[in-house]
Amino acid sequence: MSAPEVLRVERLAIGVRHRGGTRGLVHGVDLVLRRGERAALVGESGSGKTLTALSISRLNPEPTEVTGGRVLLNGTDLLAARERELERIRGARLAMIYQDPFTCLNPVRTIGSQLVEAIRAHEPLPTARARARAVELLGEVGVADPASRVGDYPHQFSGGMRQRVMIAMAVCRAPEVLIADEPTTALDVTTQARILRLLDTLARRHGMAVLLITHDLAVAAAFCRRIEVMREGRIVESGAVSRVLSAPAHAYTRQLLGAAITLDTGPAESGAIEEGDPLIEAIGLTRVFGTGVRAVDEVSLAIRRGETLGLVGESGSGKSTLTQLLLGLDTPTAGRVRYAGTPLDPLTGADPRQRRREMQVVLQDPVGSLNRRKTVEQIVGLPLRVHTRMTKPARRGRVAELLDLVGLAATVGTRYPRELSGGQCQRVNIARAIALDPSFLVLDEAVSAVDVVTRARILDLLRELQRRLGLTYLFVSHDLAVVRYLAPRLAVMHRGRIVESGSRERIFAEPEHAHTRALLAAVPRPGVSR
Amino acid sequence: DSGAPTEPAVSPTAQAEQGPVAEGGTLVFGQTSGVAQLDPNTIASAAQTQLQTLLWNGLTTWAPDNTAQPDLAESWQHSPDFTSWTFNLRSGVQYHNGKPFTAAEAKKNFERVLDPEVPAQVATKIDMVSRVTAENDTTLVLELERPNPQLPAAIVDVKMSDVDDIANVDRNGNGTGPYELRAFVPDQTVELVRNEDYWGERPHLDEVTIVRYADATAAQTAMRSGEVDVLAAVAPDSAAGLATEGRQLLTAEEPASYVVWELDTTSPPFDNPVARQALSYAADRESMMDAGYAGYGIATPANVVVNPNNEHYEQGLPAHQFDLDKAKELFAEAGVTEGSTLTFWTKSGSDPEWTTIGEILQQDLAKIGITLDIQTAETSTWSAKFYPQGKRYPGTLAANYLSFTPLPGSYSLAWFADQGTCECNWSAPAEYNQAVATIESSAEGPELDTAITTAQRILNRESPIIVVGSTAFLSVAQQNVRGLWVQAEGTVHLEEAGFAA
Amino acid sequence: MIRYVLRRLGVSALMLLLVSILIFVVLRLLPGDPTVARVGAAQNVDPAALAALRAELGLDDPIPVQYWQWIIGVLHGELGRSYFSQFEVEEIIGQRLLPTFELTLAGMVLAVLLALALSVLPTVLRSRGLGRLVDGYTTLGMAAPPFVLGIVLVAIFSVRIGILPNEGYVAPAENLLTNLRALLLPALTLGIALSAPLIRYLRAELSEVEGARHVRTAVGKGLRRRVVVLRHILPNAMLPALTSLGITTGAVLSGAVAVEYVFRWPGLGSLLVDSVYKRDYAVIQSTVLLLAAVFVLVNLLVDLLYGVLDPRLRVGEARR
Amino acid sequence: MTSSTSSTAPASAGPLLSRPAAVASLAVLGFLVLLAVLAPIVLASPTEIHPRDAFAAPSPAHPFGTDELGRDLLSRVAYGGRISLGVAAGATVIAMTLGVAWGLAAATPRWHGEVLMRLADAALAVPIVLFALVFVAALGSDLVAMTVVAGLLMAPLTARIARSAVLAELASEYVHALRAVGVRRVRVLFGEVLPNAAPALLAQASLNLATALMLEATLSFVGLGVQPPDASWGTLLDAGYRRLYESLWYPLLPALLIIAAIGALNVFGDQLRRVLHRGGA
Ligand SMILES: Nc1ncnc2c1ncn2[C@@H]1O[C@H](COP(=O)(O)OP(=O)(O)OP(=O)(O)O)[C@@H](O)[C@H]1O
Ligand SMILES: Nc1ncnc2c1ncn2[C@@H]1O[C@H](COP(=O)(O)OP(=O)(O)OP(=O)(O)O)[C@@H](O)[C@H]1O
Ligand SMILES: [Mg+2]
Ligand SMILES: [Mg+2]
Ligand code: NI
Repeated sequence: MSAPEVLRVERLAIGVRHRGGTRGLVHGVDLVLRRGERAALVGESGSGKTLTALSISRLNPEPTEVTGGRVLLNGTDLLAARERELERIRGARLAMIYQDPFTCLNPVRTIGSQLVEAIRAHEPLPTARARARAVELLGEVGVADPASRVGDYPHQFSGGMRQRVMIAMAVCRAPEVLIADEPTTALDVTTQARILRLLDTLARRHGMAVLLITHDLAVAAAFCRRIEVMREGRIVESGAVSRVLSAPAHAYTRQLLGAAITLDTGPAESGAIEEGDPLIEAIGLTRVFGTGVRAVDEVSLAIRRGETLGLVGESGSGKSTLTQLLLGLDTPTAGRVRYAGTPLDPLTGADPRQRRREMQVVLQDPVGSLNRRKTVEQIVGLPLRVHTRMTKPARRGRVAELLDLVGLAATVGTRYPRELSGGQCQRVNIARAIALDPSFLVLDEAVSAVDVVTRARILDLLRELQRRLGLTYLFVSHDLAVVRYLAPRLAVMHRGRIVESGSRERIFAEPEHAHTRALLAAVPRPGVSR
Repeated sequence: DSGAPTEPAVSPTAQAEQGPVAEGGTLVFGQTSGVAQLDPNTIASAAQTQLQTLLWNGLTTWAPDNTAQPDLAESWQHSPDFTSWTFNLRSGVQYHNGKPFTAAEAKKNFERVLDPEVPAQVATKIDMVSRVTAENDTTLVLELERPNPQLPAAIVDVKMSDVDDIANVDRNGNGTGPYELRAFVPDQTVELVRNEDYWGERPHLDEVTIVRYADATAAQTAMRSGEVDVLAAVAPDSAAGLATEGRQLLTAEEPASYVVWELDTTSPPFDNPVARQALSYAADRESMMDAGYAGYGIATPANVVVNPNNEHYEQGLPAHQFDLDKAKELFAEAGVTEGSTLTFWTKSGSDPEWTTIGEILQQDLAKIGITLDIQTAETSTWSAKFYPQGKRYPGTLAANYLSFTPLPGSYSLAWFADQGTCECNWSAPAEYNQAVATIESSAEGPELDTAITTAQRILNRESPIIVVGSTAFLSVAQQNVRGLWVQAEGTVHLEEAGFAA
Repeated sequence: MIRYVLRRLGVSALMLLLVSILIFVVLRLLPGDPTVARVGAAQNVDPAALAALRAELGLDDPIPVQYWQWIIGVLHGELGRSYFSQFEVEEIIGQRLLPTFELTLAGMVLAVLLALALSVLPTVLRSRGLGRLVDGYTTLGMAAPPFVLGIVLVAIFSVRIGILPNEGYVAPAENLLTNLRALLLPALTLGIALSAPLIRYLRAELSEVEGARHVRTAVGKGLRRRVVVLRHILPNAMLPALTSLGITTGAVLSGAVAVEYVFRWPGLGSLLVDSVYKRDYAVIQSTVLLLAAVFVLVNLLVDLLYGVLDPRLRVGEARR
Repeated sequence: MTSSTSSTAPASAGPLLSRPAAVASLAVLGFLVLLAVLAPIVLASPTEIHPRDAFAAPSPAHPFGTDELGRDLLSRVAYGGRISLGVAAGATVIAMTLGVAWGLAAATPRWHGEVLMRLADAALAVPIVLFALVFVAALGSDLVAMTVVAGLLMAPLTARIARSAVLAELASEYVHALRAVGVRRVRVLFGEVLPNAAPALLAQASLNLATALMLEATLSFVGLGVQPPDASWGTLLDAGYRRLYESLWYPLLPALLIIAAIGALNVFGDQLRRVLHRGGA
């Protein structure tokens, strides 16, 4: 434990400017990272993890501001440093992986150019060499066929792929300190393992210190030596992972541990599945993009009323594209979708409005899916306004109820999306999706960014809804434990195809496809007994 | 608001300063309307008249004293009854394209002008010509169906061009004049260079460029910055300010232009001479000349298109002195009672003075309970309302500006007669037509004087149009410009211009 | 892509047809008469001669016949003859094309350069003071009518200081230096007038993009402020500004009229206005068609460019 | 969670009034409006002529001198404001109503959207001056004609701006989400997209007001002004411009007021847009 300190955060306080004053969000956080050390920051969604991380390199968004404390990088106070100096430090000595991979890349420039830029930012490498390095990096983070994808634009990448681009960007200079804000939320377990390995190698080789923000205690346990638990803007417990996870001191930590879902957790009991025609049915769905990428390839599947189908597969395998096709938000290159027996076609459909009401979705991009100029209350209230004749007060009440259901305080209602944390945005999306008691709900990585306590609460809510209303779910997630917990039937996607499907028992017990086996093998388990 | 009329701050002259003239140089002549085409016998705008003596010659030309002087004709004789005229033409004259100019060429030009299909303005001045004969290369005989003692003056504006090639006149400006065409961009510039083969005295300037400014302020700016040497038709109220720093203010010796309000004498209320008279009495001409023309104009309370300084002006005409009470009375008599509305029809974008004097009338009429509705329209719409002759425009005063040749030239008076083209649609009494016929056919003498007096008396009494004042175009030349002079209707003669040596 | 371009071309052609009909009909509905204007409101032309002139110019034919003759001529590259001068319309337009092209191009380039410099600089320097100054400039630039602006510049540079000519177009082939000197003031006037709205637009977009998350990423990479602005803020902000630039061409052509007027610049703008005053339909209709064609073409280019520059809009790839 | 109340509703006047620039522009606009409203009470008659006092220099009786007929320039300009501001407001209302409806209709991906857009393009392709001249000649000159003409002239551009703003919004992810939620297209357009496009539209409205003032000046220049003896800022500027060298005062005052009004409008529009923007990132 004698490695030198590289990063020291002292009594960091962050607030948001508000009506002439400031309202505190983070209240005096202390953190220390030594050379090569890896620490995890876990905690409640909305507790201030991202803000803390951003403030370290002074990238906290307007109108938040650091109201006190110091951030010392090798003894220099970053909070007092000149902008010019920060430019030299950022990316080179202190790098960051951002939580929201969808909006963090410049949409009008290619992945390659953005990577090259990061590589060349602090060293005048010839462009050709930087480009070669970019391709290499993409390969290292597991993007297939990196040489041909380096010229793609962000929107042509899947959520997980974008996250990996960001990771590549952050590690390209092997910084002294890496702050990784939920770097694997959108990644399947195999890719997650690969990324963690990559970070591990870098940390060892270059003595890189890593602050890992995550909701996944298993990941924290597997990767980190120390852990900090955060709640409501304060660090409530900190210490060695082994100690904290085995003998938690704070009630909240205990709560966290109790709520974690692992492969050992007993699956939730599921509601009755109706016999008869499937509610939704895909026949030979294919989607080929202009770039030639065959994202969905001859996929056929059927989901019955009241059923929960878990869709898993590695990042970029076509899960999101498939959900878009099922919902009629994208047009298939070939194949058909039938919903409750009628073809899903905007022109021939019987009552598209009614069907829309029945089919709801939580998109993978939690921030972008929210109208940035509307308050949460307006966003959640909109489906009610459109589809029901509720009075304004009634709607208000229902919105408050919905927010409460997903674990958000009623006061969140008056805020705008950019004033929310990642997990809070995700929950707003869920609240909106369930507002109308739909019959079919697509959840694309819907709980990936929330802490385990909240997640457990939401999963309970989903189950409860299904029980009460006979809801049908398509649950897309990289978190196999969660999928196993919730979905009695699973489909595994690989390179645009469904390579395997069946009951959870069968798939987890005797996976047929090599890819499925690889997935299962990669699931991290908390290496500590409780 | 009465008192002595304002004296103009700077008095204009008709001739530029005299003195030795250098050879060479380029003179830039600016004006605010553009030259749209070059055919000298079918002129499209007043702007074009600048070219009349530069590119072209007629058989005769104007002298500063408003007499016709020899030009391509060296001399002429007429029969005692003025019905046959023989012109002796110069020999050895060539068009710019090298083709010799002969009597046969002159005949072609006359015949073209007289062709009813050709919209030649000068046609009405020579419509008594019945036969044109080229006796030999240098003798041209014009035979008239009515006597015309003023014929040499009437043909000044029949300019000689190569009629056989008239289809290309915009490209070559073919004439016999002292300058020839180098370039022509319609409405923008006409560039002329010295005609080295000119039959007359060698022109002083190497080049003359006629340029067009879109608005008076831009033109004034150019004058002040020295970009332009001569600026034509400057607004009266800016003349004094511009004629400083040695710049010369020029205007005609005896202006023969008038600010008028044309009326439709065939529709009510102005079909009644009393209404027209009432209007004439309601016009505060002095104030209008002051406010609209900065004192560079003479009020014409006699309501005739004759400059009060002209020797033929009838001094004894009853003046329609500004008198609102009388106007009110006369209006009432003609059925224009309190609460009536009249329309003042004027141009927008140019000639703002017209609107200014309209506003004075508006104020005065308001005092006697009559509303004057001032309406402005751009030039084409403006002219289409009352032009050509025969249009009906009841209750409307069409502001206009008329240019004539001074008396004893018959044109100003003939314009009102039955064969004239006055847009007032006035059917002149027989006595008036008689008088005009006499003026047209008489040489100097008591007969002519009486006829002129008679015509003026009838105009004063009948007031077919309202003549507000006699004004003239004002031009400004830089200090070093020499040899310019201004013709009665305003054209600046550049043919002998040059720069001070 | 090819199909898209072809379709856009077809649509553009159709649009021009629309413009041609529109302008043709509108013109003939105007009060005023070309023949009257042709002979001037001279006080003495026989109405018979006017009638003869009307017949000669083909103004007596029914409107559809006149239109047909014109449009057939246009397709053959023959635009007819001016009612006034004897020049063919294509020759008249030819005389005026180069000056207008020169002026508008110079004005546009100046405007874009000014706009880029003045909008980017305060952003790069994060200088509020400079930003205010630029805002003041745009406010003034947008508020001052071009002819006022022109006169002010002339008053300063030509009359007061006397270093620049305020007028006098000389063909570049004749004397390039004089041409450029004469071009300076009118181009500056046009440039200033056009830059103001562009700057306003750009600055608004810049401040919007400034807050985007990808900018945070760029800053986090440790890029210099200049690089962040030039590569991550400006390109994204310029996309919407591009459309406004396309639309601006119309304004440029209109604005050129005023500028051409004040500076005695023999361009298409003043040709158009003069021709309207004279009711020289032959010249108006073809000039308008030409200007419309330029406008359509520029906007077509902008649209295509937009598709090229914004990968999300590249045809056939967007998820809709 | 301890997180408590948060941002205020975007449209309230509070944040606007806390911005000095907004207050200053409002003050200027307020002053101009007040000047126009109070003109009859405090100022001399704008139409009474005294030809002998033409082009008088500023004096206590005529703080900004007199015009070519000896009328008090200050009161002419003050009265002119009533006309100019009225025309600008009227024209903007026309342009915004027509333009936004047009732009929204044109934002549909169907063929009629395309046709509508091309129509706007066609209108934009013809230089504004030409249309102005044509309208002048066809409609004659009066206040209503001028308002309508200015409004019509600005409509196509407004339509294009409205359309592109709407299209940009339609392309964003939240619209995707809304469509998934099953919100009807019309509702998305009017309830979500349009309010989001409001900053762009507001900016356009303020631009339109400014343009209308400018157009008013331009139309006066080509002759579609108000009829004498009334005068708008545009006609006064025009008249003054023609007499620039006789009396510098003449064009100065209307020019200053036009510039002040347009400037204040632009600044105010900008501030309004920024305040509304608080609601977005
Ligand atoms: N720009 C902002 N303006 C106002 N409040 C904000 C802003 N950004 C974040 N907040 C608030 O600050 C608190 C902390 O947010 P932060 O993003 O740090 O949470 P987090 O711990 O990262 O949560 P999650 O796990 O859900 O991402 C939250 O309550 C959030 O609503
Ligand atoms: N608009 C697009 N244009 C081109 N290629 C696309 C586009 N959208 C997605 N792709 C490609 O399609 C493939 C599947 O993407 P999809 O988003 O469906 O993956 P996913 O399974 O949801 O992955 P993740 O778990 O990372 O979100 C990827 O290779 C991606 O790059
Ligand atoms: Mg976070
Ligand atoms: Mg996905
Ligand atoms: Ni809380």
